[in-house]
Amino acid sequence: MSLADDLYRETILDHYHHPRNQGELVAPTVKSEGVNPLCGDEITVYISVDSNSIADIKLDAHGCSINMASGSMMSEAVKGQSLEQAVKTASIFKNMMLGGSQEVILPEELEDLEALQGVKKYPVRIKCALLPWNTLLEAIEQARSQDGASDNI
Amino acid sequence: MSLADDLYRETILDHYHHPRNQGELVAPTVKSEGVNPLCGDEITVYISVDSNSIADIKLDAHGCSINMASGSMMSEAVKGQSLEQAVKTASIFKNMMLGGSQEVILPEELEDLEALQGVKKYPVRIKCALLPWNTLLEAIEQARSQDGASDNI
Amino acid sequence: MIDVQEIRKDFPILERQVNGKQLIYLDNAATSQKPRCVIQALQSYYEGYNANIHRGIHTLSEEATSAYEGVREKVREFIDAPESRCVIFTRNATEALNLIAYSWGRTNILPGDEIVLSAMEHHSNLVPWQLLAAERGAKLVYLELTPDGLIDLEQAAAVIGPRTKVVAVTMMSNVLGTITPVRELGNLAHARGALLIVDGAQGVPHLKTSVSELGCDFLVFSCHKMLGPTGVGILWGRAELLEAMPPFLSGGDMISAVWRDRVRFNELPYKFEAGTPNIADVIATGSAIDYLQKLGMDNIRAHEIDLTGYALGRLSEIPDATVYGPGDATCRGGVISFNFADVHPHDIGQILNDAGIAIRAGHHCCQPLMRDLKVTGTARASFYIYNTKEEIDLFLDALQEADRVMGHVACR
Amino acid sequence: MIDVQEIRKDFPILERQVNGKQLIYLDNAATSQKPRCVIQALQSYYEGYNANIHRGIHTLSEEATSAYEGVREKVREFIDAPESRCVIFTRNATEALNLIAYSWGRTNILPGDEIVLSAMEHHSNLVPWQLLAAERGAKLVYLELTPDGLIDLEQAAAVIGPRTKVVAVTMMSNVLGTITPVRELGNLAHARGALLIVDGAQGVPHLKTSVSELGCDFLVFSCHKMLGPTGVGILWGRAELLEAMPPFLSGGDMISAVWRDRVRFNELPYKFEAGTPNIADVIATGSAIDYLQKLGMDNIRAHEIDLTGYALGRLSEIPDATVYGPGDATCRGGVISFNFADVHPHDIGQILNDAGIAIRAGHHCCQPLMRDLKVTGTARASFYIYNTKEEIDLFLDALQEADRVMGHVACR
Ligand SMILES: Cc1ncc(COP(=O)(O)O)c(C=O)c1O
Ligand SMILES: Cc1ncc(COP(=O)(O)O)c(C=O)c1O
Repeated sequence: MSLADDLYRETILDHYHHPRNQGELVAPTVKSEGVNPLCGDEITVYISVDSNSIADIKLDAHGCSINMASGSMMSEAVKGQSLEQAVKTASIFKNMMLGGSQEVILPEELEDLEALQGVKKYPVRIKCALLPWNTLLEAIEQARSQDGASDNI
Repeated sequence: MSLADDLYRETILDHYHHPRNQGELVAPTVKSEGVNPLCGDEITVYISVDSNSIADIKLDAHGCSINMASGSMMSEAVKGQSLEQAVKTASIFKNMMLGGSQEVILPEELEDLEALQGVKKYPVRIKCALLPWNTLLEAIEQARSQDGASDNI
Repeated sequence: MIDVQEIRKDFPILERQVNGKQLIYLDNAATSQKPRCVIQALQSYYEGYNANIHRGIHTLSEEATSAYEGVREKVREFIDAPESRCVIFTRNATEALNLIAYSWGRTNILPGDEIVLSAMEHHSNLVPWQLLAAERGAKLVYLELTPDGLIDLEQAAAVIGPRTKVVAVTMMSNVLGTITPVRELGNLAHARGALLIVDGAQGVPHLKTSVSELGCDFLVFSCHKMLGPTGVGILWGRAELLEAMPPFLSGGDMISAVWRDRVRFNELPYKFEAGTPNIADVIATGSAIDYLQKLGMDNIRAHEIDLTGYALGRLSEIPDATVYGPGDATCRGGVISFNFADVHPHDIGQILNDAGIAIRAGHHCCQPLMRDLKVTGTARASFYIYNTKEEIDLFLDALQEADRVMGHVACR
Repeated sequence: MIDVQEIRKDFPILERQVNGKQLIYLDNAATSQKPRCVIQALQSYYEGYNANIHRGIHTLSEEATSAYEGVREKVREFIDAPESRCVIFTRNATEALNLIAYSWGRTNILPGDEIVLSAMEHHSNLVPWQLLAAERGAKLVYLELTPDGLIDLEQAAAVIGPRTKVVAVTMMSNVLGTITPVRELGNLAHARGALLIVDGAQGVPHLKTSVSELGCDFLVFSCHKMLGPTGVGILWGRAELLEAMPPFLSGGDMISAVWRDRVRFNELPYKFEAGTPNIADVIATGSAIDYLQKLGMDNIRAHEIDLTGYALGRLSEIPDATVYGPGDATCRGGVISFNFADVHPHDIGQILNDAGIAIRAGHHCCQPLMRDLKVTGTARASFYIYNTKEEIDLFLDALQEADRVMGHVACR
């Protein structure tokens, strides 16, 4: 297996070629924009929040395979989660990416995300994988403060 | 003979310890100030010009031995010279200092100045030796333009 | 023609392996590699005569001063300028452009004035003018490109007008490779009483440069892109302009006398060089210039035309590759920006790196141009004296591999 | 205590002969010499992983980026700062001071404001404030020295007043060796709502430094004076201040997005680092810091107190020598300015150089202080980790020789 094949695992390419939850939400609770100044990649995350849960999520993403795949998997993982759960999922993912080099085993429902571990070898690209997540976290923070529910944090 | 002894020849030390024509002229035709930004040394050259000749010259100099000695010798060399002759003397001296490394033989009346040739080995100090002369040249230029006699140049 | 195999021996880094493969360095527009003589110049300086310059009376300081000032003269000769006192050492091209924008710009740009830039400027020759324009109520006006990436001279003649105070353009685009018709733009600018500033960051390392032939008023460039060490940029300006300009950075060395409440500035070039300069790197820059001069800038150019023509030809055989910029290698430099099918430039860069090939991917500090091209970024391969056609072949092979790895996006 | 003989082996230049004599380098306040590990770091970089940083996806660029950013963290630790994003790389201390004067100064200094400096500031911490004051209609106010060259804290308490916006002082004088009571001045400044800027160009290389213990708002220093290469300065500032400040130099790398007519700036520290940084020299600065940390700043200080006390003692035995600055080695650094009888400092410097001894002579970029001392210049010997008492003995012997050469001026 070449280096590249280890990075671009099948799951990643599948999400890259067929990104889930792409598009816009017409009346989202919040919309948050993220940019990677190093490469210019951009993403917009739309979420609609219902009783403190992510009822729907859509991404308008233009980026590299890692960025796109990470966002696509993220949208599947957090859709339906409570805001609190989603924040926790994000932190599990970020810990995996920023932690040491060993392979991490994720809970079954987050299994797909394990495929992104190959990225850890490439410091520059870790930022690509994190962009959708950081943008989501900003969206959640906005939603909470709109809701006056920041005491929930 | 040590390096220093070659630089600080007896003639130089004599002029340094007993600088000629030091002081101010009460009513000079022109007064010109020079400064060496590298070390802060300053000199003021006063000349009084009479029928296109340097009737009198005084220096108010605060500087190193080379600067002081060069100024002192200069004042002796140009006192009584016509402006034209003084410019020529200055250019003979500057050529000697900026020219190659061989020893130069100067006309008898400028003999003392030969002692400054030891300075040629020390690029930084050449500026010390030139400062009085460049300041004199400025004074002469001023005198000429005051006189409307710049056509004489 | 230059002897590339001989040249390669002078560049120790070219022996390096990356991911088990011999390094193929095609990121020269970002920074060039350094020959042994440049690295050696740094070592000789630090081991032999390191000292602070200009005010020192001891031998080390005299040696360092004369080596440093000697490079000023080498630069003067290299850009065919009349006087070495008009050569100012800065940190990089960016700082040199900021110096002009602060010192000349703040004294000369008035509300309503127009600053003309091209659509392909690097952020370093754009943002300083944006900030100046915002501060002064001046306006930025752009020179547009023709579809094949050349400056549209007709449009240029139309927009360089009576309110134009300055035209600031790159000598060669770091994205498209386009060589700017500097002389023509200079004539247009000067006819309007405007100045011409040339950003030579990409041009000077690759094209024989004469400031008088270019007809520019200021020229800036970065030595790290022309075999020199990092940390040295050059500003050249016409003497009358530099003399009339106020200093930019102030402090030690740029003064001739200081009192508690006032200051007299030093003469050129020192007026613009405040504080301890980057002495070692300036001295090593001298070795870089010697090396380039020995090869001959015309020979370097011929080699790059050869490589660029070859690469453009081979890329044109790849149906899914889109190449930006002029198609004719004789009116462009050896900088080739491209996209390949739907593979994101970042992914191309990564996959090529697995094969030991270093290219750049992204916006190349030219976001406005990226928007014009309707892309978020491009992949970019750029050549210099040590690159070979064999390297270009390997690069193109690896590019095809990208298609396989990414699951044949090309054919989606 | 440090082992000077071992240390000397790490400095190749110390083997150099000058005028047939072993070099004795006593010009450390101007710039220090460099240990082999620093020179080696440059070579390893250029031979192994030279590349432009931050935007590169290839291995060389990743390696260079991580080495460069790693040094930011080393600097943070070295000055005991809370966050590495508040460490900005500049060209030298002078540029760092200009950055503050332009970016913070132009936004915060208003007509009638007072800028407080000490009477012993280097031109680099004086001229930028003069120009700012002139531009803004602000006023410079000076902290005076006591007869033994210490900051007069009573006078300081009187002049740091309600109109004071900033107090900018050197941490250690490059002429007198005086160590400034930074903490006390900080308290005075902060009580008035003013900022404290510390020029650490002389202090940081010689004294263990903690920005929180100093209680300063900005600290600047130059790496070439602390074993590092030329071309690297450091600015540290409090995060709130740096975040609120507009950028200074603009161009590549300091942006997060650019359009034709507007720009979004990047976050700290990149906002203040425009264009290609001096990558190699920053990386080599990391080796210099490692070297200093290994020796221990407290040990270095002890060595310098030892040398300085010895030199002051021996100089006091020479009747015609006048020494400036505090007499107590524990409240001053190893910088000794002196005059010797009527021998001009330039002549002293020259004659010492004949004996292979490098000292400095002149105004040391402190002309206002020279006027206060009523001299046009001084001779200055300054010490660092590799200097020995034997070198001081040889220096003093050569000084006596100056008297003979100059025809016993002393006894005129
Ligand atoms: C006290 C002081 N401040 C500032 C500077 C300026 O440092 P640099 O020339 O490296 O910018 C110096 C160095 O000469 C200094 O001694
Ligand atoms: C056209 C152009 N201008 C300016 C620059 C800025 O050069 P530097 O980063 O060395 O200041 C570059 C380099 O990236 C460039 O390609």
